[in-house]
Amino acid sequence: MTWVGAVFWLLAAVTLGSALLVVTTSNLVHAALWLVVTLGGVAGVYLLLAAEFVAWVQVLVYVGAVVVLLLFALMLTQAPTGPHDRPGPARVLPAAGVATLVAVLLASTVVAGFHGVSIDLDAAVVGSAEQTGETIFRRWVLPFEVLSVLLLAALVGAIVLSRLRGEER
Amino acid sequence: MGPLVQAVDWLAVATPLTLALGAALVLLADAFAGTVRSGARRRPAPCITLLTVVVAAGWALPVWRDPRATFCVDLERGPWVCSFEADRLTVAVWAVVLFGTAVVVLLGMTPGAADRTPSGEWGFLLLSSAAGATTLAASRDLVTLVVALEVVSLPAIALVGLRRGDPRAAEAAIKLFLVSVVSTAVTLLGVSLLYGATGAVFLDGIAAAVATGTAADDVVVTGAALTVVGLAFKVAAVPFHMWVSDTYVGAPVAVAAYLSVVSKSAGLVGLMLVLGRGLPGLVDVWAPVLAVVAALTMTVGNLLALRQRHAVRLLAWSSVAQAGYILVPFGAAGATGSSVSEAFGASLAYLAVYAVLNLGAFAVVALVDTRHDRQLLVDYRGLAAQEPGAGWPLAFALVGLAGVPPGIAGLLAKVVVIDAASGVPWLAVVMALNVAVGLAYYARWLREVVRPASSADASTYDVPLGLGAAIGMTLTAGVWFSVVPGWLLDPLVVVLGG
Amino acid sequence: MIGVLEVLVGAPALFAVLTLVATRRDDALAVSVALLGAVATALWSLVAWSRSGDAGFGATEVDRSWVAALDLRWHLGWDGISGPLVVMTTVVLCCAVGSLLRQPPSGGGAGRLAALLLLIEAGVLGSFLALDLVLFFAFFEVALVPMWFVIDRWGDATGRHGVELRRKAATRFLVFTVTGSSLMLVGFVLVHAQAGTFDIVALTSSYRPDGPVGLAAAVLVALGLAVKAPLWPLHIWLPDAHATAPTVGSVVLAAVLLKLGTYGFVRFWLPLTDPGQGVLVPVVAGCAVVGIVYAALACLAATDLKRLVAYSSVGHMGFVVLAVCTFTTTGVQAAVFASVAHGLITGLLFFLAGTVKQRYGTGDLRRLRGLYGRLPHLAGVVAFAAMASLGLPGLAGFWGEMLTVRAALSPAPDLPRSTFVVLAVVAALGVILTSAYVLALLRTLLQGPAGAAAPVPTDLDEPGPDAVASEWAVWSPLIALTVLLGVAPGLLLTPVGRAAVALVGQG
Amino acid sequence: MPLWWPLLLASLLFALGVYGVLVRRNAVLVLMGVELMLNAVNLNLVAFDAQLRDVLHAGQTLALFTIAIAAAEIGLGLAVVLLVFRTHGHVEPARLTSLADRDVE
Amino acid sequence: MTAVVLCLLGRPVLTAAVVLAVGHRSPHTVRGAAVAGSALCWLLAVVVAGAHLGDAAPLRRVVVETASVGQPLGIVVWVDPLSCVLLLLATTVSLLVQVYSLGYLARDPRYPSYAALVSLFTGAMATVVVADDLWMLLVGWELMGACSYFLISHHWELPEARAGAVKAFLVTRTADLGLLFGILVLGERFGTYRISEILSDLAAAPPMRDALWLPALLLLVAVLGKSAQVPFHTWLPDAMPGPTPISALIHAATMVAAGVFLVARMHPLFLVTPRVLTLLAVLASVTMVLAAAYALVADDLKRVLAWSTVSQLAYMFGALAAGAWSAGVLHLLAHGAFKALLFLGAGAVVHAVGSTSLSRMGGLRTALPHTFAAMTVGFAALAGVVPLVGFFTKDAVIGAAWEEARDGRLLWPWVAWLLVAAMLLTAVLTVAYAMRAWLLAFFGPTSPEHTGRAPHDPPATMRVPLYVLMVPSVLGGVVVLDPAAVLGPGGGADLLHGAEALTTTVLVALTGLAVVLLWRRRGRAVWPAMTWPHLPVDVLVERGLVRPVLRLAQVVRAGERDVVDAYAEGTEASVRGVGRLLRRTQTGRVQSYLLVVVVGAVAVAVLAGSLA
Repeated sequence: MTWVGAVFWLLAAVTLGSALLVVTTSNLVHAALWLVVTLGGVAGVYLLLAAEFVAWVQVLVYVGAVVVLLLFALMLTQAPTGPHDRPGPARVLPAAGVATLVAVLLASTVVAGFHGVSIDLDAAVVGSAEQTGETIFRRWVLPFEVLSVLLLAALVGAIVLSRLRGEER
Repeated sequence: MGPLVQAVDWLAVATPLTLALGAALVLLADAFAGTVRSGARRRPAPCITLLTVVVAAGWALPVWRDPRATFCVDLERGPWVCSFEADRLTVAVWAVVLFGTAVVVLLGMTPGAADRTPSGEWGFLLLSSAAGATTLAASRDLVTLVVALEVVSLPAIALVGLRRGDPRAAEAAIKLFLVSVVSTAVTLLGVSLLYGATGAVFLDGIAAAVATGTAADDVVVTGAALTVVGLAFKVAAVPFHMWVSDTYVGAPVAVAAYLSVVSKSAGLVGLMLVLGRGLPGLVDVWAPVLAVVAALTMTVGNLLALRQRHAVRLLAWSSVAQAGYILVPFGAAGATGSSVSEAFGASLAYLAVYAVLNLGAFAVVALVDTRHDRQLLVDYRGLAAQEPGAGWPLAFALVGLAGVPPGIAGLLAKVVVIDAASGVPWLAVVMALNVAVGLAYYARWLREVVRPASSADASTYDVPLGLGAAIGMTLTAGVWFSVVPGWLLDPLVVVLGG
Repeated sequence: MIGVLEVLVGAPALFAVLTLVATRRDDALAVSVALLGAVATALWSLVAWSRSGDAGFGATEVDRSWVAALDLRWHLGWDGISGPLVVMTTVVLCCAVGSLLRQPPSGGGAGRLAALLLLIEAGVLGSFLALDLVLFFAFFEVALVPMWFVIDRWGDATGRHGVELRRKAATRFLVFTVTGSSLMLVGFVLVHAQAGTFDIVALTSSYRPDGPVGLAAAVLVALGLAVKAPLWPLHIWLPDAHATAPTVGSVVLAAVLLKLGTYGFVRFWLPLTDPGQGVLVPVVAGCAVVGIVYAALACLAATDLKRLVAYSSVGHMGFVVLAVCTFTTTGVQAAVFASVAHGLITGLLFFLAGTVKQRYGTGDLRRLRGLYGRLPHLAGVVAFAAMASLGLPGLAGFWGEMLTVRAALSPAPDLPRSTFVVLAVVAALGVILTSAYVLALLRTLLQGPAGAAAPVPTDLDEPGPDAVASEWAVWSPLIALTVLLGVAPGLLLTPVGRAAVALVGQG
Repeated sequence: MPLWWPLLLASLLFALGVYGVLVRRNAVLVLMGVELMLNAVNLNLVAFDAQLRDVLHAGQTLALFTIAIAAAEIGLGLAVVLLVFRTHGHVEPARLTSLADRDVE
Repeated sequence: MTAVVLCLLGRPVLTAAVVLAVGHRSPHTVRGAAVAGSALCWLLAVVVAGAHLGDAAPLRRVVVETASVGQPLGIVVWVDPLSCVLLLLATTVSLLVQVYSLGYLARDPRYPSYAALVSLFTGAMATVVVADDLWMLLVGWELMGACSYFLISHHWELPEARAGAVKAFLVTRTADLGLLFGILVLGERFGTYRISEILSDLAAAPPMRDALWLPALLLLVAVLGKSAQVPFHTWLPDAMPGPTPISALIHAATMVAAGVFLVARMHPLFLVTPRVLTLLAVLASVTMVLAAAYALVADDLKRVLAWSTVSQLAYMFGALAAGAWSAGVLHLLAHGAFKALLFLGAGAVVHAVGSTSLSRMGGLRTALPHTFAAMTVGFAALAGVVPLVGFFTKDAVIGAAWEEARDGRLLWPWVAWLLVAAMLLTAVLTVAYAMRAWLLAFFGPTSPEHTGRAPHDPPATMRVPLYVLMVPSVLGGVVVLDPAAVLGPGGGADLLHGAEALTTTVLVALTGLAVVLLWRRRGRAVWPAMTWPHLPVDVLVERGLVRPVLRLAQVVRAGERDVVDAYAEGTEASVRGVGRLLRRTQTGRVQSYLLVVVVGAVAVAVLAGSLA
């Protein structure tokens, strides 16, 4: 095992462990904080995989924006039932079963399908900001434009849904 | 390396572009009008929305005659591939989408709806979603396809919740939202696997990789299956159908109509592109799966609709069943030597007829909604006698959806679909049985509509202009397609299939 | 350019619209318009007959593309097989619409009812004349919704659960028929996949059913037609539909709509089926014969007049299907003749049943007695119709059944002869059972002592007037044609025979 | 690095996301499950991109777009959640059953 | 001549139509039309007979036929001497009955339908006898049955009339299936449905015995049914509640004799199938004795006559079975005359007494002298008293059977002897029951039950037919001397048989003497009124056929609801049930929807993977 392997598995352990806590911890705010750890772990893996720009975006957008939004949402919707979310076994068992099923299906597929294929990290072109930007504007203008419509639409949608409050009758 | 930014054929993208620009224009115009003439009832938003749709449709015409592609890249291996291709399949879907959007705009023009929804945002979201649908139909790579799919979905979610002070709309919105995002996540996972297995995101590239056997087969199949999920969710195919009735019932009627036609069309064309353009080599795999899905979809939809007393819920489940019929040609694609495009021609033909008839039904539902918002079937009692201008179009739409005369369009659409399924007789038989089940519940509604009016309900409706126009449009189209069915079916089945 | 046959199909539809328009003004006016339409259609059918000539599809054939996407052709033609049924249909519809003039339905809305009847007529005529499978299917379905309305809206809803039962009967009619026709459509597309055409003429001349798909197509088509005909055990929608339908509804349903099934058997099931393939044909024939006996037994135990007539239809249609299953010219002649005869006779019987029901307020055979004494003229016509129904030689009902037995004794060479001989004998025994229930009916309904067995409420003692002139006017065409065809079967057998040769070849 | 390492990680992450989506009672936490699923997707994309040495960088591009999509979804989703909170006073999807298919005979 | 025949066939239908149309509005017109129509028929029959009796060439003409594939159907007439004599018989009796009915049904409101049916019946009978096309024959044959049905139930308010009518129609119609299938098989064997062609084929080709037993047997079934022979013998006595003139016309002179006519018509066919003839002989033997025995004990005058008819028809069949064609036909004619006379006479008695029960008659010879004379002649002819017609024809029949027994050309020898023995025994029984009925009705003390009514002879309209019928009953025997003059070349020569004639005469005389002696000694008490409530055959049919069928019908009715309907109800219920189940899954809880989405996705992936 090289240092890459060691780092990867370390990150993987952190990511999975914190992800598990995200979905199991009963404290809502803790869940959000563990999510930050998970996202950070994933960003680390991106760096390992030479996707530098993606990793930064991950940290900025996700950790910086999404999680903050989520935290705000948690604060704003503090239900009378309290800050805890403890599902009963009637919810846990089917969910766990399905999740296991999904894990087995996906893992077996990818492991069987890509067994023996390896990533040549040395030859990989590092996805720097410049590199990625050029790719996007040379190759992916259309989805980028469409994405801008998406973001605008989501923004307007979010605003209009939030604004409805004031005009309630 | 070419120029820094890709060259664009503006005529090809004119339709989605018009819609997107129109969306922005509506938003601005409404905001401006809102500030200038605050409280005025006449707002420009609906008109601009409608105008945008018409202009977009106008751009589509030359493209139908002369299909074109743009946003192309040259791969090192193989020919140029394009992200955006406006071929005839695309334009046909555009037609359905634009017709649907136009009708939905008209449906949104009722005074009650206008009071409860901000009209500028309404127009903006609708046009954004329609822009997404038109882009989706033209997209030829998975990246654009997925993003466009989201552009269809997110504004639609906002539209569902866009009714002031209605907890049911909020409930509907969050349900649609959750199912939508989970489906999208699954689809994205599928896309990632497809990309990994074939090394391509362009549909043609995927097809080439599958054809040359360089792809990891099992991963491709799993990836394809997961990709289909998000699209099947939009089509409301079983088992991704469960959100349908909750959402349709909770949403404003116009939005339910939008979901049942435009959003469904988007999902359908996505399926056509991924399966037909990207994975034609795996037709032997996906056709049987979709045959099962189609059979389940129509059966479950019909069984759920069978004893409904709620008009919108009935239409919701009926739209699921109809989706099953639309998917039937997919299930029979490739069987006994028929080409995949033949099957898609049949699906599109059905989709077009379904869109017209279903919108017709929703238009009348929207009218009845202005008085009876509980939407029970008994609220339609005597509608034909009381308000012939609404009752008879509804009756026509229902018989058309059921596929019996005088709804010849619906009947022949079913013939087209069953004919396409002749290679998979069991599926054709299942469909035949489902048609019978379907007729049973359409007939129950029909009975209420055409029975003599009770004297208590004798007052007539005050038909808003928009609804009247919507009813007239759909009825005219339905009757026209019934009288001259070749006008619709020939281009779709022959041109696309041939 | 509109052809003779297009006018024939279009006229009832046009008059249906005119009738609907006229309803806004006055129901009586509307019915008059409808009657005018029905009579005009009947007369025009004679024109079409004279223009069509005797051989093949004659000069009136229309054939042009309608929907290229489906290979769907607008192909109409008149020959010896469709012609008699068309004429019969127009005559029965004249009678049915005419009867509304003086006997409006109990729920009102005679004009709309008449319009629906005309719509049904348009659909039925179109089906009889269609020479394209999908066109046939489309016309076949035209009659569906109007008939459903007729039952659902004007049906008999007396009794405790009357409305529910009526709805159930109407819905069952609808669902059964649509199930059948949809399956039939699947059969059509299987044929299309094999032969590449929906055109009946082309299929008749060149299609050879082949392999399991060919067999499956034949089975599906048979299923669809069997529902409509109806063939035992798919008949169960029929008694309820008849028992609840209004008089004209029953008349049209029995006399005309059932013929769509038998006509389909003759017109395209024969060419679509290879008699030697599998046991399909013997099984269908067997069901037909079981139906004959079963229906007769059901009639013996029936307690409702209209239900009895309905079951008798099942038996008669069994004869028709048995005849078709022989795959012989004689069989085709028998089938068409029996179809026409059944249309006339059962139409008459349902008119009579309606009159009895109207006079007495009930169709309960346990309570109706002694018509001979109270309403002798009506009773006489009932006796006549009953005799015609039991296949008395010299009346129209006989020849079809006789020819059926004759055909079954010498079926096509590919069919198991001994099986068909047995079927013929059993069918003939069914004739005896038919006689038995008809006689039992006459014995109680006409001759029985008034109020002997069951407690009879007073309303049965005052049945109202005997047959009136307007009723005679409705019945007499049917009576006259029943006698005419009974005495001169050749009028029908000759043209049918010629067309039959074209269909199944000499033999 | 073997390709299946990140893929396996992504698969497990996705499964955990699914678990979270299905099991959580609070809608916001359900959204977090969705985020996990999307991150798994991105992990896949980036891994494949690296393995394929894609000149178009489709994987990374799509990963970026997915992040944007996720942001848009979260933005709209939170608006919807707040809407529900305002109309219902809670954000538990399991308690939102007023639209269940019950209004039948 | 064809035109005359067609008029003959069409006229009764027209008459019937006129009579029904006029109906109750004008009783006199109805009666006039009915009688005039019958008279016209009779005249036409006379014209036809005049042209074709005896040696004249038969008339064969295709009037109309279907120009279609296969064997054509059509109206084809064939008039030969046999047709002529039966035409004469039918139209004559029909005319007389119409005249008689003027009196008998003078005040009956149902007269119009009655007259119409009689007229229609005559047409049907004429159709049968002149038909060359077997289908045409079948039409007439069954139409007769239908007319018979309606006429038996003329007094439909009587339960026994209703029951008898249904029984008559059902039994004969069942047997008629034999005719239907017989015709079909004949058509198949000979390639034609023309009787004349079949017969000429038979004459030309060597007998195909094996091939023809089936159609012969099938025809025989129909014949036995129509002529009320064992095992179909029970319907005729039960048909007696019909008006008495109808009994005379249909159930004595014509319709029941149509069976004999058919055997006579198709005699060449039977001649090449001796096994069928043998069967016929056996059945005829059994029938004649059995029926005569029933006649001997029956209390009802009309039933006595009905059983007598059955017995006499069996004589005719015996003759035909023995190969004696002309003897059989002549006995048919003779029987037609004297049995019609007897029935009309009985009608006069019934008219006078108001009952058909012999036990309620007695000593009527003074009150009804005309009737008494007529009945006496009739009974004497029936009994075969020299020199009445019955003597000659019965002698011809017995003689023919005797010859057959001696020579053994057709029948198995012991069957022929059985036939002869049965004929002789029946001759004795005939005398006995004829005298019994005669004595009970007209002699002895007057029945106490009708003392108040003062019975009297019927009006002239009813008397004239009696006289007319007495003529052939007395003088008809002359025909036997030269049958060829009437029946043409097939009639054969002198049919008198000296030895047999002597034997029968002696037997008749002895029996008559014995009966008279017994009567002298014991009076009415000789014959205690015996009523056989149910014939064994009837019981068998009732228990073995009718009840099971009715039970089966109930089973079908119940099964329709509970079994056959079950598939529809079951489908409906299961569809609804599945729908309800599915609706249960629509809980509104979005996460359960999501669960299904994920599971569905996995399922789709697994399914696709398994197909790859």
